[in-house]
Amino acid sequence: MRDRENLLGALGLLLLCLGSAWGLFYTPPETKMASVMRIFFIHVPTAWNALLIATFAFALAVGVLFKKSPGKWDAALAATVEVACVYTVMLLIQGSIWGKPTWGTYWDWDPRLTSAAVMGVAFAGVLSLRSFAEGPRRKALWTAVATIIAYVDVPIVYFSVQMTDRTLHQNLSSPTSVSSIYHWPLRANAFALLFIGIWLIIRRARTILLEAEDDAGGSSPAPEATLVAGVEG
Amino acid sequence: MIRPALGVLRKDLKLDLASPGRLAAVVLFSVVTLLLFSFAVGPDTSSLQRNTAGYLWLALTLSSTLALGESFRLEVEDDALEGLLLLPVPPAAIFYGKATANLLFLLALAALLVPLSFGLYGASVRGSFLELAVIIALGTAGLAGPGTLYSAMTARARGSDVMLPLLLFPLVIPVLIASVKATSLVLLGDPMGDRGAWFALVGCFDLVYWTLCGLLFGKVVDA
Amino acid sequence: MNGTEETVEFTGQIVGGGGYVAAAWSISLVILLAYVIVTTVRLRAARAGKESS
Amino acid sequence: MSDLPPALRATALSRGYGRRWALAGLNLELAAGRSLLVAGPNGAGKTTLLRLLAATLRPTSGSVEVLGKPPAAAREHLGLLSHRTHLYTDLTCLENLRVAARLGGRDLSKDRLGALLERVGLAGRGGTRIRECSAGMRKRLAFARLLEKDPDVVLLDEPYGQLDPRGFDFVDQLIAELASRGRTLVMSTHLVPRAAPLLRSGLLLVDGRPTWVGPAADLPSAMSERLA
Repeated sequence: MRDRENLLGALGLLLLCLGSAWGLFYTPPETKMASVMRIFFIHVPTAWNALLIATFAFALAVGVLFKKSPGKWDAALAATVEVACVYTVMLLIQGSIWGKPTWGTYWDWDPRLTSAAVMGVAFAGVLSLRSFAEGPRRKALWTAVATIIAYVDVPIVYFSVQMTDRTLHQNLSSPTSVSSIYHWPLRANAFALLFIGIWLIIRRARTILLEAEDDAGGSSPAPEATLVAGVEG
Repeated sequence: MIRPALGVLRKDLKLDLASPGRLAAVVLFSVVTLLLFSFAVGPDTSSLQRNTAGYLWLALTLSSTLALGESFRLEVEDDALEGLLLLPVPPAAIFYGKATANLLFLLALAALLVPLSFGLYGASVRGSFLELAVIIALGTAGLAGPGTLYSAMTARARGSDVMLPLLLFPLVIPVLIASVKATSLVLLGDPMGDRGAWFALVGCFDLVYWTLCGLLFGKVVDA
Repeated sequence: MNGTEETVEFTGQIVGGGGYVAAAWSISLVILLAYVIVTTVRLRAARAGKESS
Repeated sequence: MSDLPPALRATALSRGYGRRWALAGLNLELAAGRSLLVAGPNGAGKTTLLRLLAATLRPTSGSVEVLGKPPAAAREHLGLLSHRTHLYTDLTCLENLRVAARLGGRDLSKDRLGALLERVGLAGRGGTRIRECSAGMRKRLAFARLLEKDPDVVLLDEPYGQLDPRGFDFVDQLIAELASRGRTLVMSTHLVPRAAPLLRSGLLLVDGRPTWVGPAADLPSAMSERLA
C-alpha cells in the first residue's frame, strides 16, 4: 500500500486540522453572527471544491467521448463524479445547519441551495445509470454523456431559481470579500479539501480500474494472430 | 440529415397509430393524475384554480416518462434501433426524428389536458391562447429533447422503469419552474409583464439541450 | 468590502450558535471519514481479489 | 485488381467478454466478389465475427475495414442478416419494408416491394403484422429487407435458422445468385455440408480462434478431423 497519493491525503488531513483549529479557536467572533459564522471555514471551502470537482468531472466526460479506449479516463470520471456527490452532500448538510440560526429555516429554495441539490441528485443519477449499464464501453460512454447533460443543467437551474427573486443567500464568499483575519483558515481548508478530494479520486479510480479488470479481459494482452486467413482463393 | 429525420418521425407516428391502445394508456394515466391532484388538494376551488398551471405541468411531466419509455421500448424489442443504424440512418437523424415524434405526442396530450384541467379546476385564460400554445410547445420540447436521449440509454439498461424519471426529473426542473410560471401568468394575468423572461428561459433550455443531445446521441447508440 | 460590513445585510442578531458550528463540522467530518473507510475497504478488496486470481 | 482495397479486411481482430475471448487474433482478407463460409461449434465466435464486421460490435483490439473504410462509414454498402430481425412488431410486413426503403432513400413503390415479398415467399402476407408472424416468416421478411437494400457486402448469420425445407432451398438459390452477381459474401452456419458447395472459401473457428482456412469444399472434412 505504498501509493504515492497517500502523501497528498496526509497533507490534506494536516491542513484540515490546521485550518480548522485556526478557524474554530483562533479567530475573533464575527460581530453580528457570533460564532455561527465559523461554519464558513468548512462550508465555503466545501462549496468551492464541490464546484471545482464537478467541473473536473465535466472535463473528464468530454475527454472520454474523444478517447478511443477510455478505460483510465472512465475510471477517473466515475471516481470524480462520486467524490463530487460526497462533497455536495456535505455542502448541503452544512448549508442547512447554517440556515437554521441565520435564516430560521433548514431549507429554502434559493438558487444556490437548489442548484447544489439538483447537482447532487443528478450526479447520483449518473452513478445509478452507470451501475445499470452493461459492458465497459457502454458504461464509459453513458457515464460521460449523462455527466455532461447533468453538469450543463446546474447553471440553468441556478439562473431559473434566481429569477424567482427569493434569495436569502449571501454572495459567494471569496478571500477578498471577507475580512483578512479569515483568509488563512479559509485557504488552508480549501486546499485541505482539494488535496483530500484528489486523494479520494485517485483511490476510487484505482479501485474501479481493478474491479473492471476483474470482469473484463482488458488486462490480459490480446492473443496474437495465430493464423493468417488470406482468403484470396 | 433532414430527410432521414423526417423518415424516422414518420415511422414513429405510424408506430403510434399502429397501436392506439398504447397511447390510450398514457393518455388515461395523465387524466387520472389530473384527477388525483384535485383530490389531494381537496375541494378548495380557489387554490385549485391558482395552481392549475402547476398541476398541468406535473401531469405532463409524469406522463412524458411513460411515453418516452414506450417509444424506445419498441426500438429495442427486436433491436430495430440497430437495424436503423445499419440502413444507415445517421444517429442525429434518429434523435431529431424521435424527439420530434415525442414532442408531437406530448403536444397532443397537452391539447387534451389543458381544456380538461380548465374544467376540473375552474381555470380560464386571461392572456392570449396563442401564448399559452407557445409556452406549452416550448415546455414539452424541453421534456422531449433530453427525455429522448435518456430513454435511449435507460431502455437498454436494467431497471429501466426507475432510471428514466430518476435522470429526467432533476434535469427538467428549470423547464418545470419556467413553464409553470409562464403558464400561470398567461392564465391568471400578468400585470408586471414578467412572462417574456420565462418564455426566453425555456427557449434557451430547448436550444441548449436539443443541440447538445443531437451531438451526444451518436455516442449513446454507438455503445 | 470586508467581512464585518458584509453581514450588515442580514437580519436578526444571533448570539452564540456554538452547537450549530459543532454539528456542521462533525457531520462533515463523519461523512468524509465514512467515505474514506468505504473507499479503503473497497480498494483492499479489489487488490485482494486481484492477487487471488 | 490488387490496387483495389479488399472488400473485407480484419487485422488481429479480437473481442473479449469478461475474461473470455469470443474471437481472438483473426487476420482476414476477402477480395470483392469472393465468398467465405464460417463454421464452428456453438460459442466458437461466428456471430461475434459477423457483428464485428458489421460494426454493431466494437472490437476489443484489432481493426476491421470494409471496402477500405472503417465499417461504420461503409454501412451503406453492407447488409447484415442477424439473429435479431430488426423489425417493428407493431407494423405489418409491407410497412416494415417500406420504412426501410424510405430511410434508405430507395424506391418504395408498391410493385417493387410486393415483388420482394413474393420473392421471399410472403406473397399476400404484406398486411400481416409482425406480431402475428411466425419466426420463419420474420426471417423471410429479414431477407426481403436485405434484398431491398441489395448491398455489395452481405453478411449472413445462420441464414437457414428457423426456416422450413423450402426456405432452405430459397437460401441456397439466394447465395448462388448473390455470388453470381459479384457480391462479397460472408456466412456462418452449422449446416456446413449443405452450404460448402455454394461458397468459395472456408474458415473454421474453435473457441474464438481461427483454426483452419482453406477451400470451402474441404471444410467438412477439416471439421471432422479437428473437432473429433
